[in-house]
Amino acid sequence: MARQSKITMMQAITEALDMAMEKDEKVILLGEDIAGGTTVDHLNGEGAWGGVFGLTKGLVEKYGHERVIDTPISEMGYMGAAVGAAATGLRPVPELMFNDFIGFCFDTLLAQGSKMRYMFGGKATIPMTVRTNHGAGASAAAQHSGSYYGIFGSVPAIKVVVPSNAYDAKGLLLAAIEEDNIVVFSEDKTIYSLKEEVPEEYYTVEIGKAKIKREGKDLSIVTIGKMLYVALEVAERLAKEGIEVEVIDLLTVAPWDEETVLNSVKKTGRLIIIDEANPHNNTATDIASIVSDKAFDYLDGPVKCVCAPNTPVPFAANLEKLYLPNAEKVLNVADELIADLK
Amino acid sequence: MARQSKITMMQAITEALDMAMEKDEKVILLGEDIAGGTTVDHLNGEGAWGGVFGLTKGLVEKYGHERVIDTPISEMGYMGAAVGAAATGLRPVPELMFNDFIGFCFDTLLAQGSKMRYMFGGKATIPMTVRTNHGAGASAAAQHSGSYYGIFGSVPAIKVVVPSNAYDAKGLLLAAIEEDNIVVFSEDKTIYSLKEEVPEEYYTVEIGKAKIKREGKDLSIVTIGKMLYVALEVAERLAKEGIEVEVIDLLTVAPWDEETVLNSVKKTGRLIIIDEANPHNNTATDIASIVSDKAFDYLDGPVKCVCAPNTPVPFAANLEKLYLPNAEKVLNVADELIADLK
Amino acid sequence: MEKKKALWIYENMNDIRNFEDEVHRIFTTGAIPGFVHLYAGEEAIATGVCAHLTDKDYITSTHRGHGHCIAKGCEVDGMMAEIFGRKTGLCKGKGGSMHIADIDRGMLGANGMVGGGFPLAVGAGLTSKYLKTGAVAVCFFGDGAANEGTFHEGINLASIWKLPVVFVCENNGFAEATPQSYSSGSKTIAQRSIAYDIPGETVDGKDLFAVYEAAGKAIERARAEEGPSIVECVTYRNYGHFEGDEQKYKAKTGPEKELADTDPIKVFRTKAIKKKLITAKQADEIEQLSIKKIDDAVKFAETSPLPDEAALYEDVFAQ
Amino acid sequence: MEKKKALWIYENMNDIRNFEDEVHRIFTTGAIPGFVHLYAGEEAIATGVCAHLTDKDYITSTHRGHGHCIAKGCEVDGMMAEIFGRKTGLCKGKGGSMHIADIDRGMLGANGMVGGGFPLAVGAGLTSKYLKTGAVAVCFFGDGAANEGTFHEGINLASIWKLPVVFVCENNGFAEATPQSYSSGSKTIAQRSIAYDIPGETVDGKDLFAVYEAAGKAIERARAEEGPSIVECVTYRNYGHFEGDEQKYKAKTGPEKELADTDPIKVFRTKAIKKKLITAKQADEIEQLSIKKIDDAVKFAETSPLPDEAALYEDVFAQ
Ligand SMILES: Cc1ncc(C[n+]2csc(CCOP(=O)(O)OP(=O)(O)O)c2C)c(N)n1
Ligand SMILES: Cc1ncc(C[n+]2csc(CCOP(=O)(O)OP(=O)(O)O)c2C)c(N)n1
Ligand SMILES: [Mg+2]
Ligand SMILES: [Mg+2]
Repeated sequence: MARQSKITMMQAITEALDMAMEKDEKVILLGEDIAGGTTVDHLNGEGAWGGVFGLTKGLVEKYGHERVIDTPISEMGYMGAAVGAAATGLRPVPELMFNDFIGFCFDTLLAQGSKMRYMFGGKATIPMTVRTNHGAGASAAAQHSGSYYGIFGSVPAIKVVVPSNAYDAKGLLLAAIEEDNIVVFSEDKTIYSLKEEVPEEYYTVEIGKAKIKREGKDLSIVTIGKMLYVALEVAERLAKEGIEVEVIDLLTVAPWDEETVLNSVKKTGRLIIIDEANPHNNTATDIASIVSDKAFDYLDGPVKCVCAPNTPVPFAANLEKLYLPNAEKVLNVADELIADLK
Repeated sequence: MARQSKITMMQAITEALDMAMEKDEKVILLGEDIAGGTTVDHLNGEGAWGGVFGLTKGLVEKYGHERVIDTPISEMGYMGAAVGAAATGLRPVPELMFNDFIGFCFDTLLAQGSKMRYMFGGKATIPMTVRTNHGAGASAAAQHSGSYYGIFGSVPAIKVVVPSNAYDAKGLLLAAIEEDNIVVFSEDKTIYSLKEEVPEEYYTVEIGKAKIKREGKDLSIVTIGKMLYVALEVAERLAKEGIEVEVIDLLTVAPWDEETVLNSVKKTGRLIIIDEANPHNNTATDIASIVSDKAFDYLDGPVKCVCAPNTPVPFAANLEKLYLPNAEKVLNVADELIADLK
Repeated sequence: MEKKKALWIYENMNDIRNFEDEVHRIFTTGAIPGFVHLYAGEEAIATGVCAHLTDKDYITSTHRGHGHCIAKGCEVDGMMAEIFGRKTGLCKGKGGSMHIADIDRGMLGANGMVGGGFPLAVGAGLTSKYLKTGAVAVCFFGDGAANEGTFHEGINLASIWKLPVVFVCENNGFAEATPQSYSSGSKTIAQRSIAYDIPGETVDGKDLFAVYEAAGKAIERARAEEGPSIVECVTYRNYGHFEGDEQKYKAKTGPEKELADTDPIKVFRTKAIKKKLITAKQADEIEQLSIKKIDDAVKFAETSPLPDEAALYEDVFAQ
Repeated sequence: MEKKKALWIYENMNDIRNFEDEVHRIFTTGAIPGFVHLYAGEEAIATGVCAHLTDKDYITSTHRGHGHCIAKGCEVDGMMAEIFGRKTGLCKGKGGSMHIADIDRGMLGANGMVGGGFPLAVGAGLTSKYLKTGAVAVCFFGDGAANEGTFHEGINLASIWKLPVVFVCENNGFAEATPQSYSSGSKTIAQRSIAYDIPGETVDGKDLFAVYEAAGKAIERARAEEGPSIVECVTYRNYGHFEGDEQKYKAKTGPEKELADTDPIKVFRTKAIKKKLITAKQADEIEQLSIKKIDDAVKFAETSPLPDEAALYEDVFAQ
């Protein structure tokens, strides 16, 4: 049953949280100000905020403070509590307000949550979805604009999802919450208001599968999160020159979908990966290294990464714009790769 | 002036710390039990431990508790204090007892120390060397055996050094402490007792430069830390088949020495990188991706990474052995690459 | 308190208020991007504390840092230009509102990480003690920050090492939309001092004289090498948590509203005149000059150029 | 205390002691690799606390976890095999001494990260409260762990949410080689309870009855939904921090030595016999059986196979 109009990625995420909570009582949310105003008399149990970006708005009114739990500013405390709650039977969905706060709670993910099942010989199960956000472009400066999904992705036993649009965000988030593993669900704060057609029903999108957003035979571009839109712009522009770009939206960055990426590269012989993380030891270089190896005989040119520079995120608007990958940078790289096709 | 006998990497590190402290009063050490027994009467100011591996032994006796500072178990506190002290004029050398404790203090490095200079428009200088250790092979189990230099290396404005031997350890540590930047100096706990000839004098080894440990024209192997010895064994064994392996000891993993690696690959056309970190988003994949790109036209085969599997470190001795890269695994990969040479 | 000090205090409080009111106004025009947290209403704290400090002393600040910067001597022109993201900003436009710093003034940076300042202040205290500079490090932090682990680790370190650090809690009743009464197991933040065997005191943060006195005592104690203290100042912020906040959580009546309505600048003006520390004429003059100063700062910022593109790649490593 | 309970207690204390003494002996032969931290000397704490718990209750443990495991009902065969790194270990040999766990018994794992247990226990308490299972979560931690930020964050969370969590500090005077009197700003750990407005008590951790009583009160309070408490038990470890420690920091005379020389098992035996809770004959029997039980565990471990190689890749993700 299609709803009348498109909804934003923000609305899709809220809807997914709502449905997950509706479906399973064991799903609880924790985070700073995800309700807001807990214990403030005149609010009568309503939330004052619903999260810093409003993503959890309406949920405390429906599910109460028992399930939409405002936390003090204690990331290690509540993230670790989520691990402990997951190990003992709940399905917590903690929110890390910005992925930049990873340094305050990394142990609970790196050394506790992700290792328990293995260290305990398979006995622990940690069904937990960490919602967070990343990304430059909101003038949020160096400490609120980083992209650290690649760091989470380097940790064994953590799955990492980066949605690019409302439809996948809803389905992936529902799939994540169904998972009996730790999933980091990293949203790009600058595309929350992008709209898309999103079914009203409960549905899941498979974690670990990339999507081909545009087919092409000349050049593959793999993207993470909002870099999809850079790739689509590049594809559009190159189409005018007769170059057919295949655009692959990774969606899950750990473990990423080798099969889809390799099949595409075997067809096109050329690959660019766009990842707005800092350039070293990130998802892009991981893909580049594996593709360069496994598709070696198919490559007509080097696999190229277009990433942020190796600097913190600058505040000034002009510098921040320059910091992010964009169509021009990708086209520059593409030109080299497709020189022989023109 | 050559000393009579070889010394261990452990001794070389202690010697470097001693010389750095001797040379510059602003150098102070902080860490858990790096002296040991602070305020215990009957010790009369002597250290009870000198660090968990004895690396700081003798220093408190020489420099006092004012400069060899035992800390409570407060990694975020004292690591952040080191950043604050560095920003205000000291040259602290904090020790993170195991790199696995990164999750307790990551913010002070990721969001504070590494970003201050940039965020403040160049006004802050953070001369600080974080000593830590990594590595499997000591039956230390999942929470004390990880290799996380790649995570530090993904952060802009942090340099990361991984010494493989006593000589370089001493020179690199002295160079690190001279640096006006954050350097993470990550020691492999399983090779502390390896001996080498080490000059008694103060000397530095340039940060950012790799070393060619064995020349060869057929295959390049880049190694990190103790993986050097795996590569040397492989080189020895392949030499018997007439294959000449060039072995490059990376020494600095961030920023790693592109020039030396690329020049080698341009000569040999083949590259294997051995990195005992977990396999994704690590230094090996970073090198593989950049070399596969920049040396594309020189490669006779795919760049190969030999890393740990994507699991935590298991405790049982037989599994831990299997976890680590070894000569067999590298030879398997090499066989493929050099098939045409045999 | 000397008259000169009182004049400085009144000027400083006005500068902070006018600065913040202007930023608030400009933010609604869209000329200032990003997250901006205003200090208006809390002027008595930064001012009353920093009145005891000189350039050689250090402070660490928070996301709500403009007031601390001004009180610690940062130039308002460079601050405003920074908030606008201009080349002439104190950080060349690369830091923004949450990262204004001026190390030469002992201002170790506003900080976007809640609780990030505790360990940094401990480090500055360590430097002071080690180099025997006599400097004190003041760590400003919010009631919300008091629930971070860094609070505990930092204060414990300062306590056992007897460092010259003063921990000043700006308890404005809320962390974003979360009341302190909900987020804190303890009724006051000051009572947590018992966990570190150091002095802790709660004072009226809207009353400059109360802050000035309590901070003075703590800073003196620190300078005398007797170790750290906690000074908790009860206050309220005039605006929302950040610009754009609907502030539904604020009470419309009762003691909270009374606290909200108490203007620390007016309180000081009245008391200071009564105590004959300043005259009404002087106060009026200061008010006028302050408005002009901030107007000029806005003009300076507005007419300043953007950073050069090369700046993106600069200031990563020291050479 | 019931007689049955006293018998269980005496058996449990002996099991822990014999287990640890055996591990100590075997470690010197080289048959046990890695880092091993022994609980001998502290038996009264794990035993006195867990005497109040059942399988549905939870505990979080530390690097010094063997005692907690035994007291919470883990089989000693599987524990010993785990420490030997064998396939029959409680964790299939993949965890080792620092990571023994048995979730079915409510034993959420020894933990190699000092301070790692606080948040986990809070989480278990949250589950209990949310699902209304009536379970209590006990968080064992050392005096050294009390200086981690997780101590502060965890206890504050438990306090504001009134969770059924009991924080049991095993204050053995040292963290590795660092005295608690140096590392802690506060004289006691219990006094830090004031920072969270919860009860805190310091008891003689060598006296099982003292621990039993204090823990019983705290656990009852937790079950009655009145919130968390801190119980600090003063104790001492018989061996070094880990196997191989020279222990230069330990005092050879004075009150510290007296504490060291107090054997909690002997203390209990004497008192329990006096209180007519057990007879000397029963005690002797228990001692003998315990030795045999641990001997058998060693044999079980020694004769168990190593894990299959495939195990390296298993248990990463749940399907
Ligand atoms: C580590 C970290 N956690 C969370 C945030 C998000 N955040 C920014 S300000 C704030 C509230 C801070 O409250 P308080 O310390 O009382 O300071 P106030 O804003 O009231 O001045 C929060 C939660 C952050 N910036 N850093
Ligand atoms: C996060 C972390 N920091 C440091 C260590 C190293 N370490 C292991 S045990 C220990 C001392 C713990 O002391 P305490 O909490 O008093 O427990 P005890 O050993 O006395 O039982 C230290 C510092 C660690 N394992 N984890
Ligand atoms: Mg506040
Ligand atoms: Mg201890």
